[in-house]
Amino acid sequence: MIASLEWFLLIGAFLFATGVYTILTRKNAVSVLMGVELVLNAANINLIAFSRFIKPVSSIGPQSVALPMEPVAASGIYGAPWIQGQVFAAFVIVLAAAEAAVALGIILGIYRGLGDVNVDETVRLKG
Amino acid sequence: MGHDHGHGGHGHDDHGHGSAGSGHGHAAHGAGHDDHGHGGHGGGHATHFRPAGMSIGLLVFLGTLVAGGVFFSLGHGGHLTVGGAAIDLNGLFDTPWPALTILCLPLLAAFVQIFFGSRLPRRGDWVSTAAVGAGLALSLMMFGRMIGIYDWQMERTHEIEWISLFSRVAPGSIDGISVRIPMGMLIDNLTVIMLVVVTLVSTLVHVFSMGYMADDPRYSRFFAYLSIFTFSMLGLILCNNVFALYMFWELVGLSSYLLIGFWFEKKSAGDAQKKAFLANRVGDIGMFLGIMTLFLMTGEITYKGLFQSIADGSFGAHIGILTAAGICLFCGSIGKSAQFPLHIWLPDAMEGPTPVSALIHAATMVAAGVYLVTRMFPLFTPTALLTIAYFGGFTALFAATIALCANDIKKVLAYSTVSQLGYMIMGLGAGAYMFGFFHLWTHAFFKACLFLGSGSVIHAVHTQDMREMGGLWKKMPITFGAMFVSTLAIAGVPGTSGFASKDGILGDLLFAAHHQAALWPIVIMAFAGAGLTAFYMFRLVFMTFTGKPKIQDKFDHAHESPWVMAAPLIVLGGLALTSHYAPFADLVGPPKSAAIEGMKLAGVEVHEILPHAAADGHAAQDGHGAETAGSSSLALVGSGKDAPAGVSTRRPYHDPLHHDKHHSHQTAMVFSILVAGTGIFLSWLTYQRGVISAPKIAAALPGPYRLLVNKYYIDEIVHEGFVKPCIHIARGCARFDLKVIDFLVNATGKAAVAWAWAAGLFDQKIVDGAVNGTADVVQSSGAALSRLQTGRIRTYLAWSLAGAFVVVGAFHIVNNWTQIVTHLTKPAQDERTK
Amino acid sequence: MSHLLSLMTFIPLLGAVIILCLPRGKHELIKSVAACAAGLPLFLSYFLWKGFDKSTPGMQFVEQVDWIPLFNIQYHMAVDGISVVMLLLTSVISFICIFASWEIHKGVKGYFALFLLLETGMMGVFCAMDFFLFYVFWEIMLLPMYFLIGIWGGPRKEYAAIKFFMYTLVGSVLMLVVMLVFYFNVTDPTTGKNTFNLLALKQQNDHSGLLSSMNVRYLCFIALFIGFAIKVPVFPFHTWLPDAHVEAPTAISVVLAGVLLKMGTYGLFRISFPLLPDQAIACSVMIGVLGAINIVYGALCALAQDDLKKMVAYSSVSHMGYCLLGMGAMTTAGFNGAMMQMFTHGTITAMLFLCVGVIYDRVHHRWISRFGGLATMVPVYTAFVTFAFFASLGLPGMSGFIAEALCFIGAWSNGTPVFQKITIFSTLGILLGAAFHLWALQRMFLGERNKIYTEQYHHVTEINGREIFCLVPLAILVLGVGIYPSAVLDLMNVSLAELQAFIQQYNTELKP
Amino acid sequence: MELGVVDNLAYLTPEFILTATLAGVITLDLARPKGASGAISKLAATGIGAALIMVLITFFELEYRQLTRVFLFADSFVVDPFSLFFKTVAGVCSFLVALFAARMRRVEAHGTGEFYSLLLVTTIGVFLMSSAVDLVGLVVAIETLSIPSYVLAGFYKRDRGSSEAALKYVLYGAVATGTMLMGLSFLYGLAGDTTFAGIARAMNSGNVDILSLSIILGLVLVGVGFKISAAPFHMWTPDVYEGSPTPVTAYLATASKAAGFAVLLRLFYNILARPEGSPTGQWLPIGDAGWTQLVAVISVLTMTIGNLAAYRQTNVKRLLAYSSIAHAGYILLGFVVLHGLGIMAMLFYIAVYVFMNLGAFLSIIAVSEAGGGEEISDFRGLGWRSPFLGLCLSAFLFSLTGLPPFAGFVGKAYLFAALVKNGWIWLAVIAALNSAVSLYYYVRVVKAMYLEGIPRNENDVVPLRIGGYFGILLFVCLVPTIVLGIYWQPLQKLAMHSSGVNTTQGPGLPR
Repeated sequence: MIASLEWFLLIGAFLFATGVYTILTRKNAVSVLMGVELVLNAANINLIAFSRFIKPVSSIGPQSVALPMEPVAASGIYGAPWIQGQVFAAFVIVLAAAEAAVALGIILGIYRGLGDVNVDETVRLKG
Repeated sequence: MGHDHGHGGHGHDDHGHGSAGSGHGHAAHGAGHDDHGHGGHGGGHATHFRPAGMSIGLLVFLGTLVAGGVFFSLGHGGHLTVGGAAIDLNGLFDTPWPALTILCLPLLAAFVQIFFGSRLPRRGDWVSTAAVGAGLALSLMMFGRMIGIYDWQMERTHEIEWISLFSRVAPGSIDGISVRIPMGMLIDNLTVIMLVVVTLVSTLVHVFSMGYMADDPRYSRFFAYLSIFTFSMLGLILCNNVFALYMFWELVGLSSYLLIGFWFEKKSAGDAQKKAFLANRVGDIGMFLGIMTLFLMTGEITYKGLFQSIADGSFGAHIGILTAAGICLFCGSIGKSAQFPLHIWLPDAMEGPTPVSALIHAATMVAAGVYLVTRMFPLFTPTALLTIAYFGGFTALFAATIALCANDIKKVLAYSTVSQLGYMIMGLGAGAYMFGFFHLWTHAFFKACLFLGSGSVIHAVHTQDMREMGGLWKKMPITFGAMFVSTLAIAGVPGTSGFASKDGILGDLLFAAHHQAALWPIVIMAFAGAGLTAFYMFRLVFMTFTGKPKIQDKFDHAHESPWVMAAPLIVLGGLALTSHYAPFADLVGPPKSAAIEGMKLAGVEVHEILPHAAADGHAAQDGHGAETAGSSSLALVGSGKDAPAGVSTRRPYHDPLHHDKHHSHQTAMVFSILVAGTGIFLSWLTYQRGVISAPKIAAALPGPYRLLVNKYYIDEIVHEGFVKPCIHIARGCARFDLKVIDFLVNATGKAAVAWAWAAGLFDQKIVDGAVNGTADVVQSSGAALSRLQTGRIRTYLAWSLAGAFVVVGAFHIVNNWTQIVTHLTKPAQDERTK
Repeated sequence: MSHLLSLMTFIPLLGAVIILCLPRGKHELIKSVAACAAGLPLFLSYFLWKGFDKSTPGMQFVEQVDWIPLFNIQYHMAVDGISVVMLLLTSVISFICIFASWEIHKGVKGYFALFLLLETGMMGVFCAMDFFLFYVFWEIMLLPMYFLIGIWGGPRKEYAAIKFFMYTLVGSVLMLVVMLVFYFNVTDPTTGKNTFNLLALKQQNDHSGLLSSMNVRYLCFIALFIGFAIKVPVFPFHTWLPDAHVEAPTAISVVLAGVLLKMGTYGLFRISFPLLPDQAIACSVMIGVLGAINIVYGALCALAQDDLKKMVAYSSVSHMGYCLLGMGAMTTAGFNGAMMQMFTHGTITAMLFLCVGVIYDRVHHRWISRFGGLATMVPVYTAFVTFAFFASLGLPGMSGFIAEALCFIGAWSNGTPVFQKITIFSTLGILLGAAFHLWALQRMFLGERNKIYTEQYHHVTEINGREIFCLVPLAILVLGVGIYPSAVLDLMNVSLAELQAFIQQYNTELKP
Repeated sequence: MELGVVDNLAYLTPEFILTATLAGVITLDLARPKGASGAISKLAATGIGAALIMVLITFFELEYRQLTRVFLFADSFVVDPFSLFFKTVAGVCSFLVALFAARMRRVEAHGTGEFYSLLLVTTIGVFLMSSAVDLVGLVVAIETLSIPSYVLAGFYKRDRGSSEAALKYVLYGAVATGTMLMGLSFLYGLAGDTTFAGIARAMNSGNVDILSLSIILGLVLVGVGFKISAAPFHMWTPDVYEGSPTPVTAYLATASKAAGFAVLLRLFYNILARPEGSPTGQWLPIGDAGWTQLVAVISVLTMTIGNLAAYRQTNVKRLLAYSSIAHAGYILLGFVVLHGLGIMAMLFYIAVYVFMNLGAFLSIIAVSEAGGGEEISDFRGLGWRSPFLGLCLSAFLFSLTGLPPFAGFVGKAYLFAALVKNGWIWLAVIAALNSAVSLYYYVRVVKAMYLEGIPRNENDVVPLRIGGYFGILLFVCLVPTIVLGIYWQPLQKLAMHSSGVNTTQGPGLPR
């Protein structure tokens, strides 16, 4: 069975759900950050999957995306539409890294101050 | 011009006149009586005149009469020669200036008194007195002129535009007048007679007050108030439209208020003045509604215009409205003339100084209600008149019964006033138009005399309780004489003015009752009242002046009042005996009922046959009918104006029913002499001879006695039934305002918030916490929001992701809403298509 | 083009700016500048009065220039009979208030600057013939008022100030929305553009767009009415008034009652009625009923008050009810009565508040029940209070009577049974009005001195020259207008007749 | 397609200037670690000022050449009046914030160089955001703004509040960005293109599946809503605003928020709506999808929550945070109506909002620099102690309330006008009432300043001297706040000129 788009989307959705679950249940800031990474990667999977199956047609809808691709004229700086998704994914990876770096830095700062990175403890600002 | 001359003459000798105390308006003409003035009282008030017998009193009266006669004849003559130039005295009526002078002099005096009074010599009493004295002189001239013309339809109108409001039929159209209220004067015989009453009594009271109020610290203020009153009262008389009438009506209320509360340090005075004003306001509300109704239906506000319009059928078949309007107008009279049930203020008004009681609460202001009914007579429908008659008749009897048991001399007089006013109003209501008004005239003098006399007594013995008096006639013969004469008049002893007028009323009443059975109860009340009046008035005289002194100490210190006080008494006492010689019957004439004209025009059947209704038909057939018939329809507003100025066209009124009435009058005379005699006799038995014991009767009839002593508990009923509830309601309103309205308005905000947060977020504490104020409410919801703002990042994230979820769902629903709705409503639509 | 109106409006603003530039300590100088800045408009108002043509309902002294052409907002100032009366009143009251504030010692500079700013706002409201401009002036008044009550007020000043501010703002934002509805749904027939010009908005006979819907028009009217009703204040929206009045300093109470309350009724005349005549007709009974409730309810509340100032405040509620009654009647007499009442209440209530201020300045309380027997101590002051009270209770010969009478006549001549009932009910106000005034008069001035609170009598001194100077012009106005009401009536009569005729076009139940 | 038309790169001069300044700042900071703070702040401010001037010049350049817009980097960035408008606004914000921070001792203590370099990066991010018309470019621009702002929020390293703010900001931001990316990936999948033009073409070409659209909408709104702090994505705002250094808060509340709106407008008006005729007239939602109602609800929620929650606040910064939430709600009103007037009103409002809000924050800075605090109670009697500051802050707060004659009123009037014009009367009424009740909490500050702590005697006043520098800056904010409330025609003209948000439709496409 050829892996159809739905499969990839399902995996993406699963990853997204896992990420969200992680974010909402983990108290440790680093864990939350990891949840975020999952979410970002879910997006990446989607992007890559779409770029593989994409067929820019006049009518858009679920039934059309599963059809074989047809090359169309490139319309963006990142090249043809099927390339765009991959380029997008590459950017996302980079941005995720940068974000993670900054976030970790901040968490480290908190850790220095509090001796803990429990997100439920940082509740001085509220109300 | 004539009035200028008269006025000028007074101006020069103001001082002498003011302090002379020997009557009114004679000083300038030097009739030989002003020696008292300068000699005796120029320096102050300390010197008291020693009584020198009735002869001097007679002299005073005659002197006054002569002085008055001079002015009278000046006016009567028709022209005046000053330095060779003849002045036509028809100008008294044909120009507005004489009347305006009479009106404005007291006002001017009031201003002078208020601003400079205390700095003037003699604290300015002469300013006010001179002003009103000059007015009296002019009034007398007018009176003379009136007699000179001798035309019962004499009438002059002077008016200016005052308020005229435009209205437009359509935008940009030409202006039309929608509300036109002129200010003007109507001078006819009624007016002139009232002018004389007011200025005369007022002058005498001014003079009397110079003695009575001499020691008062607010002496000049008192005269200022008197002047304000005189002005307002004159305005009330002179004005030519109901709107102005209402204005002056309220202004006399103001002066009454000020004067009742003149000794405001006493709480009772403060209460009384407030009560007087408010009771009057109750009546005034009715009166105002009546005025508005008349105005709405006719579009007219002047007397003439109103009557004309009503006669022309402006009310059409809506006679009920006209009746209602009439009764509403009469409400004003109920208030001002102290008719039941608004009479309660008048006895209390005796808290004011006695001269005030004499002037305002006996002779003039309270008679304004009677004047109103007289003036407005043409517009009362038969039903309204019957109502009026019942009010009057009941009040006449009712007040007389209360007076039986009163011990305060002024209270007795007050209830007597209420009773007498009832007579007048009853008379008017029963169609005794001329005699009702005549009684106003005679009553003004003898009641003023009685009040001033009582003032003199109070001044002497320093008490108002008759039980502490007795035997005073020896000490104060002049006072006694004047009061006795007046009592004779009020009791209706033949030969006195009171007899003439009261008997007239009773006669007409009897005549009317023959035509209208509904009047019979009133007849009974009237005669019963007459008997009671005679009884209690003689009771007053006996308790005060005869018998043994009850308290020796007070008796010993009693003395006759000074001349300034005695002289007015003499004059008024004299008038009590003579005032009925005025040619009323010829000059007042009958009114023509505009209401009945209108009813006939509208085809409404007039069931009631009243004397005046019968009379109006004859009026036109009378000797002078030629002129009247030519004019449109109203005799009252008829052709008097057409008479060429200066030409004396004597047109006295002849009552066409004179012969028909003769019989009734004779019957009435017999009966009234009988009841009066009985009253006097019983009184004599009880209070002079002691044959009948009043306390025993009281003990035998405890219930009625208590009822009478407590004045039928009307005051209590009013207090408990109206005043208290009103204050309770007011307090309730205030509390309501503070607590509920404020809260409700704010709760609108609260409701919105509560609604917004109903879905799971609504915090019970919002309800508990929000007591008052949007601020609180909003703060509480703010608190709820703050509680959401836990500071926990995971909560925040959960909210935002949930939000995203909701967005997705909501978006989906919103965009499929049409489908969903169609789906849900499809069956209904199908049915409809079927 | 005459710049009279602009001058009258902005001279006070200029004065405010000058005052802000003066050094803080120079109190006398500041006060003098303020007096000049308020006096000049008064001086100019004489020319306004002289130059005003009473025979036309049209706009006069027009100044019309583009302000924001992109949105067709104009600087459009003009007066007709309705506004000229209010403008004259404003200039008089403002000038007097400067002197009534003479004893202010705290933050003099700020006080007078804010006061003059307030005057600019008031003048502007009465001159503006552009809805947007009107709204701007309307709101500009709020700021100084807030501070004037809040800083120089009594013990609960903060509460009162914010309550006033909030109530009025809630009302005016509704007005803002309605204003925009009109802008977008009405075009000026002469230019074909959307417009804020009140005169152009009025001329529409059939509405387009949203406004063609009866419901929208109705809601617009209600929204406008609430906006104005809060200012008047009309029965359930009146609760800010007692608080604001009681806490405000004397001069501010005077302005508040004397001028600001009139803006509500003025707004109805200027905006609600001309713009939505059919709804005005439809709501006339509601307006009348609210008026009657105001009259009686206000008087009842006044009867129960022990705080003199609060009593006067509630008497304002009662008196403004007469305005509503007259307006609801939709008759010429009613309209004239309402306008007259606006003018006379402005003068009378100013006197009342000034009188309250006099006694408060001396004994620092206003409890009626704690006084007694003042008449013997301070006869001149008593005379003024009595004068003011009698004017307020509608004694003939004073202007209040004419106004009340015309309102009643107007309401009565509306002719419908419901209005007759309303009128009869309202006449209770005459009685209650007399009752609370006289009762207060008795409790404070008559009788004997209070036995318990004797200490206060040491501070009771006779009214001074400055206070008399403030009161006398008002008394003259009250008396003068009472004796010759046409002096005021003639100014506004034609404009009101035109307005009434305009509205009556839309009366479908017009009597034949 | 040609890559890199060098000609067109000139239109990016402002960004280049910023980048160059950034390099300069970093160099300076590295070269002289100590004592160069004055020079650094001056350099940064000058750079931003120069960029601002270049933005204005670019405006005229476009006008001069009669160009509607210029595309760069093969359709992924655009320079048009719309973006230039936002760049102007952001430039002004950055410039003023840079000037604020220049005299702040705490900023200096924590490293001037770092602060300014981060500020410059965020500014570049904002600039790019307003220009981006490609999903990839957009995401990059957003992150360019976001990542330095996380750091800026935690700039006071030892300060617990600041650190906490940073943590919350970064976690929330990361999740929001991630969620949005998820949505954008679906959008890409749905449309098959990442450029807005391409997506719009796809959207306009046929039936749009509502479920997909709703998922995309929901997910994307998380990201954009986070930036503009619309409910229910607003919850980070009060905490972060309160904890962050005040200049940063000011920046987040103005420039960052403005950028969020730029993205919102650009995204939605390009891919979910198209003009019916003229772009200044009515717009239609794609496929008649009713997302406007949804945004209307969000807008109501946002302003109501913002206003209600602000009532209880005692901290002025936190109060202003809620106020900024409420204002996001107001600005969204213009977004709802799908009309050129609405866009104009939004731009207008954003422009005036920037001045009054910056002014308010600047007042807080001035007070705390003069030794005061950030609690409302610290503001007691301030109006008497420092009349000028009191006057200015009152003006800003009343302007935020929307009272004439301040600019805030005009802005709100235009937003309401847009609503009324398009028949959203109920929304206008709710918004109007909201703005009325918002008075209550703004006035609390004013009350504290004037109605409380009134000196008994004029000599008793303890003056609070804010210094000439802050005074001038306050005045700079005050002038537009008042002047634009009295005569705003030019700004309206500019806003109308700049409201051409759609790059895919309409006349004047460059190629």
